[in-house]
Amino acid sequence: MSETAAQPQVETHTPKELVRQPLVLNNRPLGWITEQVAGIVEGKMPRWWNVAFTISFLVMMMCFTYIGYLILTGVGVWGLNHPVAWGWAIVNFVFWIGIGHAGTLISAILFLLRQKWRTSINRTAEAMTIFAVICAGIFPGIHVGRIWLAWWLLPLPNANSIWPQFRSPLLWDVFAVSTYFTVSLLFWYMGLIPDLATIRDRLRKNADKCTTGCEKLINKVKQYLYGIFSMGWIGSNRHWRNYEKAYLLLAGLSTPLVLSVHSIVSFDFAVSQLPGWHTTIFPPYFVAGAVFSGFGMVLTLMIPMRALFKLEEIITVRHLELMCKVIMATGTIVGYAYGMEFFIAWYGGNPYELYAFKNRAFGPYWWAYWIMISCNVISPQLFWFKWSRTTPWFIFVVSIFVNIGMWFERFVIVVTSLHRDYLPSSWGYYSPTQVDILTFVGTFGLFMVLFLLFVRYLPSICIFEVKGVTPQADPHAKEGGADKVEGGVH
Amino acid sequence: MKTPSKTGQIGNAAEAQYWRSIGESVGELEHPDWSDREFPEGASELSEDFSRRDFLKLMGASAGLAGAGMLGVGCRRPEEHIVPFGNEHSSGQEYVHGEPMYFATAMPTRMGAIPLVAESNEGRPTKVSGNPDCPATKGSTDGFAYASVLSLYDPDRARRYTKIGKEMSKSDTVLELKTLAGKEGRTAFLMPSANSPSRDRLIGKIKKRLGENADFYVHEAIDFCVHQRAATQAFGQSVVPNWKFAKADVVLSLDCDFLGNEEDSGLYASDFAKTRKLAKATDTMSRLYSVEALLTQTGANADHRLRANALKIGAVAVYLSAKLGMKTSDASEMLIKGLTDDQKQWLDACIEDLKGHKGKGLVVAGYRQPESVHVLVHQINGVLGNNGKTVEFLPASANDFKNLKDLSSDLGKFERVVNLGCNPVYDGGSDIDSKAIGDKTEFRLINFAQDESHSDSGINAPLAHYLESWGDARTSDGTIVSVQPLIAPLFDAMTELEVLAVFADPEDPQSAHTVVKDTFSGNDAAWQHYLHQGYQEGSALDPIPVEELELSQELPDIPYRQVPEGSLEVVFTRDYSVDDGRFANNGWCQEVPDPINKITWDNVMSISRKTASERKLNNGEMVRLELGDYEVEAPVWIQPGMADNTVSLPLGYGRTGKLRIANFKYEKRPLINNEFFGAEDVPVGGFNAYKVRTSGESNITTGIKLMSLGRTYPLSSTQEHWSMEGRPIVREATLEGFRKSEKKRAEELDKEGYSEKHFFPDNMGLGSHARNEGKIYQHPYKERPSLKSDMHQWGMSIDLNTCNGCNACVIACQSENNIPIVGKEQVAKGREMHWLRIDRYYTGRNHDPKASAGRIKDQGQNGDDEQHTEEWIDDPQVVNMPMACVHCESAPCESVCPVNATVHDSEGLNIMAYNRCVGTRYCSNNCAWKVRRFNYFDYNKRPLEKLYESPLTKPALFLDWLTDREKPSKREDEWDLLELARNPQVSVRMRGVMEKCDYCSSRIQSAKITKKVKAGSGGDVMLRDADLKTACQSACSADAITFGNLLDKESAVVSDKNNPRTYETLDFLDNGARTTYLAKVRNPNPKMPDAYTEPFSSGEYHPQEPHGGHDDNHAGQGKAEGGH
Amino acid sequence: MSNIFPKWTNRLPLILVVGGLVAGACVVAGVTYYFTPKYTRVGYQPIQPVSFSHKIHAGQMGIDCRYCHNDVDKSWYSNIPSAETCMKCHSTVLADDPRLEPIRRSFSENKPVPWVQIHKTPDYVYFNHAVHVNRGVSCVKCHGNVNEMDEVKHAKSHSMTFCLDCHRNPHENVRPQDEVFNLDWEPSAEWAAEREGQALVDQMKIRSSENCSACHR
Amino acid sequence: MSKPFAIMAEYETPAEIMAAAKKVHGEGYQKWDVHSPFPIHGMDDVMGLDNAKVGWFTFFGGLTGFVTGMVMIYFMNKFDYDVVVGGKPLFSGFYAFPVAYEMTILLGAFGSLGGMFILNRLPRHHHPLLANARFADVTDDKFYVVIECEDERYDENLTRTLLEGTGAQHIEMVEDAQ
Repeated sequence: MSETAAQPQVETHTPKELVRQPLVLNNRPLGWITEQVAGIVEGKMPRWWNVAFTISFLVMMMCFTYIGYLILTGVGVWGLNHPVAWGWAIVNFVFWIGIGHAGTLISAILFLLRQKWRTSINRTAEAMTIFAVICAGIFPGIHVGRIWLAWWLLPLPNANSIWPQFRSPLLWDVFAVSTYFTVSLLFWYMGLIPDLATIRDRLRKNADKCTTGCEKLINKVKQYLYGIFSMGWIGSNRHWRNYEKAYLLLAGLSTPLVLSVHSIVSFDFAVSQLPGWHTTIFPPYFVAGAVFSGFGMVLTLMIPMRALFKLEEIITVRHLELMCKVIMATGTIVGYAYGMEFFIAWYGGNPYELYAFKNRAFGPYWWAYWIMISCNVISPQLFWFKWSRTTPWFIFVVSIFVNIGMWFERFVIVVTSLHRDYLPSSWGYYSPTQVDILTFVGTFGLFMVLFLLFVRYLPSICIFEVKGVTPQADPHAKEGGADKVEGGVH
Repeated sequence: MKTPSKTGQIGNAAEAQYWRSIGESVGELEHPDWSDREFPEGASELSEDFSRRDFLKLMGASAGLAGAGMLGVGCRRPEEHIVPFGNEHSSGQEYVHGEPMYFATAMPTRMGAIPLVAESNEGRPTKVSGNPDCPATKGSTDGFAYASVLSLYDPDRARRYTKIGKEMSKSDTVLELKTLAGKEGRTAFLMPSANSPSRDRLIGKIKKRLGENADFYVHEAIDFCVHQRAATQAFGQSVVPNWKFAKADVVLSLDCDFLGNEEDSGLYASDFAKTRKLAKATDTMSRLYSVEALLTQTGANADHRLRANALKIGAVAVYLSAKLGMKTSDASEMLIKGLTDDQKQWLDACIEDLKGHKGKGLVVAGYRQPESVHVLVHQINGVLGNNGKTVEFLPASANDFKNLKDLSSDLGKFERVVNLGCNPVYDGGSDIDSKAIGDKTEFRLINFAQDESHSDSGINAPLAHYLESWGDARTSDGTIVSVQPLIAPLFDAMTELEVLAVFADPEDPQSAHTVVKDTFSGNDAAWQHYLHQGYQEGSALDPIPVEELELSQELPDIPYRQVPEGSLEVVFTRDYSVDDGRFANNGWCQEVPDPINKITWDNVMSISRKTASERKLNNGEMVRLELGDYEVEAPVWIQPGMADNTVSLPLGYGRTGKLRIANFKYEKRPLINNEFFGAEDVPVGGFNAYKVRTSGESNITTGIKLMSLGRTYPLSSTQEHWSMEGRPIVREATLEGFRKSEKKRAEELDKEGYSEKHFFPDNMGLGSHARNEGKIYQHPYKERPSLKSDMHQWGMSIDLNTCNGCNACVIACQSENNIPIVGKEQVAKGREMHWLRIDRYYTGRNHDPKASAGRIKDQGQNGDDEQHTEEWIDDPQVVNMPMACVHCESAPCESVCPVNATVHDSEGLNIMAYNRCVGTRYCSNNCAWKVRRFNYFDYNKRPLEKLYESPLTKPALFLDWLTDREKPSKREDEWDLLELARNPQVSVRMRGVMEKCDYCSSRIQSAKITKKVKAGSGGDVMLRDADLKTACQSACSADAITFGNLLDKESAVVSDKNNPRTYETLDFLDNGARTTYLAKVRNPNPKMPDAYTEPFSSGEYHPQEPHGGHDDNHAGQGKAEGGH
Repeated sequence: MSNIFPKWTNRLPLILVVGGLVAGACVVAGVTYYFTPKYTRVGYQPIQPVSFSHKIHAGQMGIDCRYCHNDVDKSWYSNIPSAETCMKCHSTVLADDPRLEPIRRSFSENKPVPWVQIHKTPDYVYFNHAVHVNRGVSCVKCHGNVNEMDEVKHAKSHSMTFCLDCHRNPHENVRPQDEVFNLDWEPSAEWAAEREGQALVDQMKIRSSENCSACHR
Repeated sequence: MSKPFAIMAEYETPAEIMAAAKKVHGEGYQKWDVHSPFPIHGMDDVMGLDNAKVGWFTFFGGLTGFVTGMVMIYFMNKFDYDVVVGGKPLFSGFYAFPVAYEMTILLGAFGSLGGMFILNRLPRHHHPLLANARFADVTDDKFYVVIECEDERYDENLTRTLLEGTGAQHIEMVEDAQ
């Protein structure tokens, strides 16, 4: 995609429809951006934040209560049984991991592709990634029968001389998910350093304005905290040079990481020999699905956020539209994958495989399958229409559908494949219990608590990067080289 | 992970409430920390030469050493000397602490006994198996025998002597009993049926002493004595028939479930199986015809099966006799008219076959049929020349006991009743005034503390289990077997013989031991020998030569009874799982799936599809069944293969006494439910069919009314789907097909046509065949040969032709491997723990699974919802397949385990190291056979109703938990008893751990150790067939399971693997299963109207073209013409 | 306005990194040493109710192990002798010694002597004494030189690693069957040179079993 | 007590500071720097800085990760305790790859971030510039050229003149408070 800076004098010569919307509307000065974003962190939180936080916190506590019950009682409190030994826990794990993919994808892949529109959304998306991975990480942990021994999955030397078994995709998962979490955290943190410095400096400037002792103390504590985490950043160009290089390298590492993580998650299924799981298309299909669901979740979070914090000029409709296009593209890939699975099941001539797919669509879980198809394949096709890509409330609704559909996709894969496999004698049926359902609901509480804390205490938009893509950031602007920075195909 | 006690343990008298600990002197043993032991342990008893004192100290020392007991359970040794069974395990050895001992004993049954070898660990009987040396049965058993061990430790067993509700001691009770025996007035003895020489002798003595003042009544709800009565009637002298299925080439069963719920079914299964084993194409096999109303195990294994109402069986017999040229009467013409033309044609062809096998055929009638039908069958066998050949007649003592109905009418004549273990209130029948009998009962031996007949009037005395009793019995061939106790009665209970001995001689009653010894009447050495081997040599009765028998030629009077138009007939039947209710409080029996309908924890009223649709009844629907003045509410089960207009009511359920397994109740759980909100009530325990059953010859009756109650009853079935879906899982051929050329046979049996052909595995799954060729990597056995043992490679072969689905292996496995029961609700969720299950599939003529595959089949509460409306289930063929871990060489479960908890050992075993398992359950998902079982809860620790409990659901538990973290999950008081049934050789798995069949790894290890200890520094350490049997293998009367060392060319398993019928399930997955199956072969008679050229499963199967695609339906012959 | 962080904080990161590495190394070393059976089990030497000396009985007097532990070659379990066994000699020898009072009391009152257990395998391990001592594995391999101990102590770690060390290298650990109960036997120079151990392994057909199923079932 | 640390000139736009940096570089200063709220495209060339060295850290981090992963798996699953698992080879690069790959990325990422910190001599919480009130705008919307007093070419007057010639709004000395 190419982007053209919209200079007034150029505009007159360019057909209107070819003119790109600027990434920050209304030609705002740099200081305005700082004020706008850092202001959220410094200001008092609105009432809705407190309400939302309280609710989220309670929901999160419910989640922990159910997890406590699970650990004290046994995995049997879930609806699992013998053909279906993995249920909601694994569905939720894959679901959250999938959501966690948009963040790093937006940050890393779009960075490598020089998609400058990423700057307004990458911070939030990365935060979402980290929180989603936290939510995801809970499930494989608690789903094991003896959670207190889960550390046996780590390759630690021990007096038993026994090691983990590295042929297991679950162990790959351990490495992939923990690496993904760590690298995402590093990547996110690295991006935060200059912005934390911004807040540190603003606190420094505002220290004099503090009147009461309490305010002064808070200012001081915050200065220390933001100071420590900003690592003494002074915006030096010699630092920027290494910083940008490191950021580029991290992006370069994160991109294959993103692709590998969901590929490895898909190996949990693809490496098995279960009809419906044993499918070579899974890695790309899962990655596309992850991107799809991740962007869905980014939109779900960002549309209310930009309205609530009045960030429409930074997170513009153009940003939303571009994300809708990604959703449409990945949704189509996912739809293709669904079709391809069926085709191969038929063409491959394995009756077990064919039955597994027939059973998905027309077996006892037909409803899950058709919810998945409607939400994942049909609903994103609405984005062919410009109106639907540019109407935030509508996008919001579709993004919710995408989230639902992607959850059901994992449900369909995990449960319908397991419940009827090779021997009809062991066929069964799985339905979740209260504990299954409310634990999953509870993770949304955890997610929202983390997210609300994030918007409360950290700049939710990458200030320095947004500044970097404004027209006035172009050092050649006054020398007439307007197009050099923003324009051109990279 | 905890194991059952390995160290012997001394009891603490202060805490052992149910029985005295071993010597009161050690009772005060200190009680230090025992937190890491899971449950108390029994101390041992000894063989004779071991000094009691030394033993006590030994036990004490080990107790102190190990840290002493949590809850003392000292099992007293019996006072009389018992003699260990002589086999290689312990032959001639003294008691060695920690090593199991084996004793020969026998489980008495109604008409005989099953000779057993019982294993005792530290004084606790933990496992039985058939006594292979006993010529009467040669080791055959049934599932009930295996389950009986658990009944010994039943926490609901009676444990107190009471008089009018007041507790007293055993010695006082004996005094009371002596007084009773000396009292004036007539005494009626109400006894269960038994075939015991000692009992007969005592009865004789009592009759002699009391004369008219004593009369004996025998009550059994299921009356197997009909065989003897009918034979006696037919031959005019007291004889009992003894079927010799091993000699029969053609068998016709008239409602006779000799493979299932006839007594001695284990023996019959064993004999019958001998005629069904095919090692090569030229071998012959027998043919089984079955005419029956219910789908029984026998019918399920029949080559030809005719559905007929149970009432019509008499007509069938009459028709056959007419066809054989026996004289008929007008009445018989009437009967014959009741048969349809189809039925007549079927019978015509069948009788031709029987005629062609004179002297080699056998017609048998089942216990449900009236005496007259049995008499006619004897006559038919007479005409066919079978008497004396395939059925022998043994002399029998006249069985002239009166029954409960007689007692009820004679009651006025008696001053008192002495009840020796009957429960007439429960199973007496609806027309018996059991209460009146109960009121007159002055002494009763009670099995359960509070069963239905419980009353505080008179004296109650706990009845001893056979594993704690002295006794004897005659098996069906007359062999006298000894019943010797392995453990002193847990609750100081009494045996029947002890009570009778008091009545025989109130002045100086003999002990049961003396009674039995006196009956034996041999010298001490002979007695020792008798106890040692468990049977009296040469005591088998000689059959009466057929020439000496005079067969009555008079046509028996078979009543003309028809199912009235628009009505239904009712068939009461012995339940496959709980017998007549005697095993209802046995968790293993409750949880073992019914061999036919696979339902656990409940009985169901089975009806046919057609009857159900006529009456608009759904599967699981509750109906009220009215029969005369009586009624019962029962769930409907649409059973494939049921005769139309027949209703079956299995007996033995619906217990109302304080039997906490049979009468199990789930606590309401406010927080956690399967349904999202709202507590679900899960009723357990079935319905009591005795409520509508009258006494006497009342197994079949008519005149019922059914009324739907409009609600559905939740049933827990272990197999919800009936069809094999056209998959080549159980492979079958007709005998003719099997005899075709090898190539043809391969085509017929190798169903996974699109995969590499290895129907005839070139070398039996030894990991050395072509499996590795053309692959990018080598099997590690090849890559590093040191990882593969060159001495032992284990393998198993299961013969689907002889397996009849009897479940004995399932219970034996449960007993051997400490497999917990999980309760009805958990079974409903699909969490049963049986390592070995028996899959049962129905296949239908002209059934095309493809036609219905992919149709929306909603999941009902009781399984897949639409299968029971499909027509093909009316006359299905049935296949059974025992399924446990098949020990794949390239095991898919192993490669997905992240912690190396399930791996291969060098001998080809797929091992579960429980203590390494973290419980990801991935292995289960990746197992194509779904044979892995996960401990979703602490099934071994928690009572069934408390599985979902935690401090978070019951805050009071939180305080307990703070003080004692084990407490919330501890069993309560007497439930600990059940833990004594555990096998100390196998770990007890905790929650969160996966488990599965390990080929009885503990037995393999024990056998290897025994062999190595014997070998010393020598090298004779390779195990042979004789050294080792798996639990299921030793349980299989039909000899369907062979297990052994594949590297031992002389082992049975190697020859089975070379059997042309061998195939591997799901072989296209190329996992290399070590358990292979021998394909089932059916032997249809081509002249029969329902003949088939290939088994129905072949018709369902649609061969798949290698390249898949469009028109792949042209191969398989006899494929379905359109679906339904 | 001034720096809120003093100048020394600039050195802090390096200190933290180095300090963290050192601390981590210490923790690893500590856990490896203190939290493994080699430390937690070896040396355990409880006070027994009777100060029975293996050194005197097994060492100086040369009583065979099996005189008291008479089931060791028959059962998985090596029994602790009852007081009766002690009294076989001590009814005459040291018949009135006050140190033997618990034994005499046990003998007369039928009460066990509360010995304290020293060697204990977890419940999930099925160790079998009989198969080891009948197949050339000496007591000393697992219990150390008990014949030199006054009070018995835990001499070897009995960790899974410990078991595996022997199971992986049987030829280094077997001895002639008649030397099994001779705790002082040491392989001679020729023994090693002649590869006698390997010969024994071959003769007895010992397979070095690292199978899980060998011990866990 | 404090001593002069550097001379600092403030600019409003990237273009201004670009020009200024060009001049300062042209004068041959070594110990000087440009401070900006965001990285300015082309500034490295103007300042005459060569390619950043972070990549080496990433490379060696990643290499370590990959080798560690492979060796660890070889050691654990083939060398130290060889167990027959699922008929799969004792060691194969295929099954070891996912883990080794993740380790590559993990240690590569540590290398990148760590390398950045090491090369930048960060974290450095105490810095004379951080004590400067005016400099606080560097993370907002102002641009600075800072020439350290320790530079060989530094001369208080000449340098100030030079900076004044670049059109700086504001020039001041930064003190290093001890």
